[in-house]
Amino acid sequence: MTSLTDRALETLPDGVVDWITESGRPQWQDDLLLIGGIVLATYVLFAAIGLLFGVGANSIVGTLQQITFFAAVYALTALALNLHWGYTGLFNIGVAGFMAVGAYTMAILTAAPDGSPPGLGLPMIVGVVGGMIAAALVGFVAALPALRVRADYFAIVTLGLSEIIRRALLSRSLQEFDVAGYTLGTGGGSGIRAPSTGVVANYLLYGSADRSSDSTVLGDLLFNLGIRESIVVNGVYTLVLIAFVVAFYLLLTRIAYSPFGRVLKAIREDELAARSLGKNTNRTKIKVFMLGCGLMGLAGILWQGSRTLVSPNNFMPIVTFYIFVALIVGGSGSNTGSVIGGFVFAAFLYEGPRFLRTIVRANFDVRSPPTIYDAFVDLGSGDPTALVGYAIGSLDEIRFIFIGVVLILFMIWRPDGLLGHRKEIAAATDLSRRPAATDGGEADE
Amino acid sequence: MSDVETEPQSADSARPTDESTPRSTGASILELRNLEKRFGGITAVDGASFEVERGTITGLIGPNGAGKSTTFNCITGVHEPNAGSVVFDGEEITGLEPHQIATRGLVRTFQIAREFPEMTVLENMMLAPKAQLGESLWRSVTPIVRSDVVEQEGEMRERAWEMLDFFEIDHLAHEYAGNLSGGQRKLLELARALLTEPEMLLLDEPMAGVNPSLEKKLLEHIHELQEQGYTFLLVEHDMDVIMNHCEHVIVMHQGSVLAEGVAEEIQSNEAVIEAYLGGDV
Amino acid sequence: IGGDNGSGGDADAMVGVLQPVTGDLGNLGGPIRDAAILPGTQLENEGVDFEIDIREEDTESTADAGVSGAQSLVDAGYPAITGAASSQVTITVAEDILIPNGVVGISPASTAPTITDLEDDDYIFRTCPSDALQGEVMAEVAYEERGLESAASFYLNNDYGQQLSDSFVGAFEDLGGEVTETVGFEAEQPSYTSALESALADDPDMMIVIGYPASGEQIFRDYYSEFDTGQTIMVTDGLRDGDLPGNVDNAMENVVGTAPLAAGPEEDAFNQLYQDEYGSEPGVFTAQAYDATAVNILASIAAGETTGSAIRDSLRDVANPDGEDVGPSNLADAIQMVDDGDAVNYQGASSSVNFDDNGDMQAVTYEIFEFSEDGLETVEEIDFEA
Amino acid sequence: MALLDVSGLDAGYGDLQILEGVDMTVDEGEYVTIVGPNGAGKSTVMKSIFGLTTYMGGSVDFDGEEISARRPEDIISTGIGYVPQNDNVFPSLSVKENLEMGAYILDDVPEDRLRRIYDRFPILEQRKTQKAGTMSGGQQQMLAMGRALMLDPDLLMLDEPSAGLAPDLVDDMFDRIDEINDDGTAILLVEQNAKEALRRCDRGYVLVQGQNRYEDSGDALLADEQVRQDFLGG
Amino acid sequence: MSTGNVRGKLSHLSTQELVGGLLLLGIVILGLDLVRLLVTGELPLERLLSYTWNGIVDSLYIGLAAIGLSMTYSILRFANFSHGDLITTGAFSGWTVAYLVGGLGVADLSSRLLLRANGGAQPGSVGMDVLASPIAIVLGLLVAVAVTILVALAIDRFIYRRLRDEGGIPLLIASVGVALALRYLIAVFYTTETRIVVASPPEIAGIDVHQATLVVSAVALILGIHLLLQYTKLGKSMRAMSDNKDLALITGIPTERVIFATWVIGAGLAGAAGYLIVLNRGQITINLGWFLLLLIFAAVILGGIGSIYGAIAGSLVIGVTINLSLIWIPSDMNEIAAFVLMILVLIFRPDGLFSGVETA
Ligand SMILES: Nc1ncnc2c1ncn2[C@@H]1O[C@H](COP(=O)(O)OP(=O)(O)OP(=O)(O)O)[C@@H](O)[C@H]1O
Ligand SMILES: Nc1ncnc2c1ncn2[C@@H]1O[C@H](COP(=O)(O)OP(=O)(O)OP(=O)(O)O)[C@@H](O)[C@H]1O
Ligand SMILES: [Mg+2]
Ligand SMILES: [Mg+2]
Repeated sequence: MTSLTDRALETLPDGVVDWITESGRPQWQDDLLLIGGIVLATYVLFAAIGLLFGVGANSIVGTLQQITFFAAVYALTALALNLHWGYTGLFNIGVAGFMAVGAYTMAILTAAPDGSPPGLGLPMIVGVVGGMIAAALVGFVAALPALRVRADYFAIVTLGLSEIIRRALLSRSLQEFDVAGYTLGTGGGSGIRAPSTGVVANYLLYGSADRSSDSTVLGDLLFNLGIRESIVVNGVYTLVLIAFVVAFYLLLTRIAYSPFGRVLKAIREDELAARSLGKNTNRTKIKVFMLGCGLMGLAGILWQGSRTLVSPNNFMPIVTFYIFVALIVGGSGSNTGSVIGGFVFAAFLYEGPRFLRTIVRANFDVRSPPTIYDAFVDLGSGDPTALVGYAIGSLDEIRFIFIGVVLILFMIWRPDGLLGHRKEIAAATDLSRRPAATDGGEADE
Repeated sequence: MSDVETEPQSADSARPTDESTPRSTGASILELRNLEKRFGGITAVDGASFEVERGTITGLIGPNGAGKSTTFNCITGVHEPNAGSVVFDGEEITGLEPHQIATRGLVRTFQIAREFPEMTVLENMMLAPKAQLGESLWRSVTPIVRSDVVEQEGEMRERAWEMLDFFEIDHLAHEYAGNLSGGQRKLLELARALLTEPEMLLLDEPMAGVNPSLEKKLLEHIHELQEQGYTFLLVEHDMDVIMNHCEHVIVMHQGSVLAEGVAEEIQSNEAVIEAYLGGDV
Repeated sequence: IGGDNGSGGDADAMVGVLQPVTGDLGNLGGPIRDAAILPGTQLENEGVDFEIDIREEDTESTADAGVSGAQSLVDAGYPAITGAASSQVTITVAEDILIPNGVVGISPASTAPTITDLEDDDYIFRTCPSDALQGEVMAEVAYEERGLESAASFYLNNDYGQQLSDSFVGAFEDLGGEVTETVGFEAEQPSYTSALESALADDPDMMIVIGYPASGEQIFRDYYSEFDTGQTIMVTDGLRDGDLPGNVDNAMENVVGTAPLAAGPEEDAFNQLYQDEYGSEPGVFTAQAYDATAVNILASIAAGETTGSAIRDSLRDVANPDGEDVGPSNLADAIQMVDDGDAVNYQGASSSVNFDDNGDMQAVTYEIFEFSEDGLETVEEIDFEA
Repeated sequence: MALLDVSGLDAGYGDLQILEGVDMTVDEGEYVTIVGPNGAGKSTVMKSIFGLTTYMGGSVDFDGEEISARRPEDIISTGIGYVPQNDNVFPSLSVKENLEMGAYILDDVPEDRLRRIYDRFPILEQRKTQKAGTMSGGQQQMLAMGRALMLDPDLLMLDEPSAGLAPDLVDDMFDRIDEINDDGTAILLVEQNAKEALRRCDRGYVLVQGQNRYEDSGDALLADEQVRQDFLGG
Repeated sequence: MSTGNVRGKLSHLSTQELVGGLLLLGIVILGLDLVRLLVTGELPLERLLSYTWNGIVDSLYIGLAAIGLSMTYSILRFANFSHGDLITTGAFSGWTVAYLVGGLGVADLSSRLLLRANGGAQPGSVGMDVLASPIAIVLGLLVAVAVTILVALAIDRFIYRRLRDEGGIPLLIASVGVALALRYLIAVFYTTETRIVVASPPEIAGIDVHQATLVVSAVALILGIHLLLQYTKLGKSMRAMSDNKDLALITGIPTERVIFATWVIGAGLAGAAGYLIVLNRGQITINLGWFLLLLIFAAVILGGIGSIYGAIAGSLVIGVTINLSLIWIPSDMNEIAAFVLMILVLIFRPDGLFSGVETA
């Protein structure tokens, strides 16, 4: 029996994924092991690189905390998207729009009534629930036209919808408006300031929204680890997010392994045939679309709502594409894949390059020449650092190129994502034949 | 999938059956009255009226483009008729959604088999039963009531296996439906349709492209099922099948019923020979 | 305090620089960042005995990346930050990261009036003036000096644009002027024709344009190709860019602008330093950035510890009157004096850098500029005492 | 020497091998039928001759030339016409345009060929401006055949031309094939209507699981008890 | 029972008709209101004319791009999200050449090669207008077309061709990857900065010469494509291919060559569109095409995929909508109007306004 770490490390090379999934353990244990292994290996990798280049321990922990935060939010959104696309075949590329509806509704409900724009000043929990409901309702309204059109138009309609939402939020016309005697608003391009969902961490650590109070038992425990307080506070919020990831995962996996999930798959495969078998596919699609949108709204709340500013430019279409990259990297159609994809995307495509840049900037004296022309001129005169400096200076652009190339390579070489093609059987029970008594086989129930 | 359609003249549905109704309604399970369906300028079904008797195998034949598949589509709610009505089991079902009609016990198969390719044969089968508890979103995820779901799944699994045994495709149960051969897909589709426990089955060219020896087996199954009380309406171009296996035959031509009766009568009907069978049958 | 920072080892002063090096404000933010790290380079070049640790993070001109960057700085133990640039980012970073974690933030460029009233436990400062003042200056110049009685406002749809526009509109109407239209625009749109159309619908005497060059070039291009009737256009600090006429391909003779003037007692010394280090003219808000980092360092040394609260408490000691005048020209000496416990009064590159109770500047100077053959020309200076 | 000579052909889709060493010949002017159960690989043989499958081994010679590595547009110019099993017309093109597409590789539409096809299938001339997609199943089969005949091929391959046709049209279809064959065009036919096809052809192959099972004259196959039992439904 | 049926029928049928009716009603009401505004003088006629003209100009360049997108959509069967960045490619490559040639001896190589990435070589000083350096401008247009075609062909060769048989969604996703990679590859060289690269447009007899150049070139290109598709076999083989690719192959249509031609035409038009847009606006940015893409998709979908006349008609609807809507709504909402219109039209005609009207 090998140790857990050994096994986790073994999962790194390609192909071992298959080994794990084919072993005799139940699927969920394998999946947990797989996720844990990948996360652990990544942590070790980042920590090793950081230590090698003299990055302080707190900085490394901080970086890992941020990676985990983004991993969690991408996992949340990828899971919700997987319900739409992976299971039901609804190619929704308006995810950012539904996240915006969730986050904005929460902000409007909870923002201070004397703020600019004013809000309703309701408690956080009302905001969170209200945001989810609003996102689901917008999903309902969107579903009516969107589900009528051809599959490939559906994509463009949902993208259009998310742009309608974003532009409306950006517009000056809705900056402030009156509803039933209350003045509310979206704040236009300035966005809206509202309490952050991050206060959950304060409650857990200090027992109140305010960080000046005495710490709780949990707080005492964590603050004595020698990690900077700011990291602990954010880390606890990230843990809350992880709890939501687990909840999403369980909920969606339950759906997947149920007759409801089977109908979703049938819709994905051949809707008319499903209808001819007596399945009310329209109602099912609307339900699942609303559920997914509600989850996207919640993800938006947990993600963008953890800042005190909710602004329209955080909901650009690129955010949707990021989520798609995460889902594709992991493997659409698989909840485990969604989680792994979210993590890999956050660690290697999203935060990784920034980490690299910080290290390079801290350790090497690279100046970024103003243009690539100057960099090449310097190169021509025997100084390659200018080109390196330019590359570091253009890291954001290079990161986009990298993401694009990864997407292309996955489509060509591994369209089913890292996990490979996993066809999970949608049934609430084991479908193999109950062994007849005369078979002499083991009873499985 | 739906096209620009005009409002059906619902007044028509109340019109009493006209003189073309051949038999008493007591034994009939399906009744079409003056069904009409137009696509743009083409009138695919043009006032078709007929009845299908309970417990029979009825054949629906006619030249290409006579409107047979369109009639099926109108009966099963895939298309909405422009006029006329469909009565199934004493209930008016005109204009209902396909799933509503299927739930009432009228289930169809397609001219080209439509399996769910990325689901296993058994999953395909498990999809069929009606009134599945777990098809409610809440029930499928709520911990306590989920045990009912699991229990029901167990029962359905038993029935699905029995049906696969009956059609002798149980060895393919864990195969993805997309990997089956054409004939096996036809069997799967039929088995799946039966698992919905329908009153009546509409089969659109079940034998087309099926190898003759397989065809024989399929027909045997259909007869066995008829004995169990199912009703069949089948579209078929293979006259051997029609003549040897259908009690009653309806002939469509240019969207309306040209003739109907027992097989022998049809075979010798001048109009039918002229329009459909050609000289030397 | 925990011995952990970006480059390892304890430092006497740790300042994080959080500026937009990329994104919408990248072209302004680059030089501001350069100026913000200049005190560190300067002190290192002069070989002081103090270890000054400066680490930079990029806000990418967005609140999201700004918060991430600030988070990294705070996680790494930086107790004071020079940043951010745009008001939206500054406020978000302040509320989400700096204030809760007790970290000092001095913004060199965020001019939004709302920053004054932030509930900040006195952690948030700025070396640039509030736009509440600039709006008044504009209204005065327009209504009283030039006799323009009706105005339209055409502003960038963000905190900076909205608030400055509001401040101008308020002041202009108070003076008796009429505001015909206020139109917000989005950054970097392909065309501003339709937006200009609505802004200019009532043919006002003048129009104010609040934005940055990336949008301003296109705005003026569209303006001159379809709407030019010779009325006065007034711009603000965001469009104080000598290249504008050349890029727009128009002399822009009808345009006049206001901007906070970097007119501190030691302006020349700073200009010289900047020139020597980077070989180019310092740009807008660079002097303020230098000052922000400089007082951060001084306060840190004066406090004797690298914690936010200590730095906060000694900022006014080193920056406000009473004490020997120090500044960019003798920063190394200043540090030594502060370390020795002597009272100093930092006299900066941008202003004399005296913080009021809100952390704002007590006195500022505005300039009125016009565009000319070779860029910009200051035609007037206005001193303002808040 | 045979017009078409397939020998030891291995082919499939991607990694999936379907045909295993199929041998088949068609002489000039000959009428050959392939029968066999569903999924035996009959259509795959035809597609492989046309280079539409993954080639895995063996050879296909036409008119003495090896064609297995050629592109479809080259193969068509060597004199093979092909009417596939389903979807064999361009639905949004008119009938006439469909026929003209048949002569795509020529610079001009051969008017005399068009004339002869119209003579053979008068319905096509009547409906020449109608969208092919709106024609009935039988008419579409004729159009597809007409399109394949535009280049006056030496060999015409037909994949289940009678599938889904009404009985009178089925007879008609077989008659047309006879006519075309009488004009000197060799025919390679795949049919599920096996009895009729075997009755009319010169020679027949029975293909099972991607391999040759029987080969004989049509009548002999019809008479063979084993073949009748296993493949012709008794 | 039967009332339930009737209700079922009503709700089933009427969504389409209801929306169609409402759409029509809306247009009628807006038309009447327009008359009212004109009569009462709230809307000067001059302004209406200028909105309409701007709408036509917008629809011309949207149309140029939409034709290409529609063609690749119908023949390659995927929604190409990198089409916008082909537009950007055309703009950057073309204007680089225009600067290299036009600014010869006036500005330094670095700022000409990178289109003022360093802020130098201001457009006025380099003489970047049609009258001052006609040769450079025309050369730029030709290069824009040529480079965009080459880029598109290379992408097809190395990426899309491998995915030919995978279906629409994998290709769509790959095209998103291509879009990102292409756009930011341009950004690495030219930076993400938005800048003006064209001198202020000269006027002849009150007509903006640059706008006139855009209009004339766009109309000429559209006519040219129309003639090409109408009078050559290419048009027919493209339709055949969009009907049924396998059958086209069997019929002897060299499908890869048709695909080649599709890219040549589609990418060429996109490149020309990008170049001309910049000529008209004056401003260049790496987001040029990406920000236009959704409008172009809206135009293509409105027109019904696969028809070039549909694409042009759809562009006209979109171009005019985003401009005329300004009469009623603020300028920051006009694109919302276009997208809402797209969605409404899709409800009442799920296959687009002009589907079924088959053209090349
Ligand atoms: N969706 C449709 N749009 C337009 N016309 C249609 C449509 N469906 C069927 N038709 C037309 O309606 C007529 C009847 O078609 P249908 O498919 O019902 O014939 P069928 O009797 O089933 O023929 P076959 O035996 O060939 O299957 C034909 O002329 C056909 O072209
Ligand atoms: N495109 C394809 N990709 C993968 N497998 C295929 C493909 N087309 C056919 N097959 C498989 O190849 C085998 C032979 O198919 P083929 O179409 O040649 O059969 P056939 O003999 O023509 O049968 P039928 O009489 O049903 O038309 C079948 O198992 C089929 O599932
Ligand atoms: Mg049919
Ligand atoms: Mg076949």
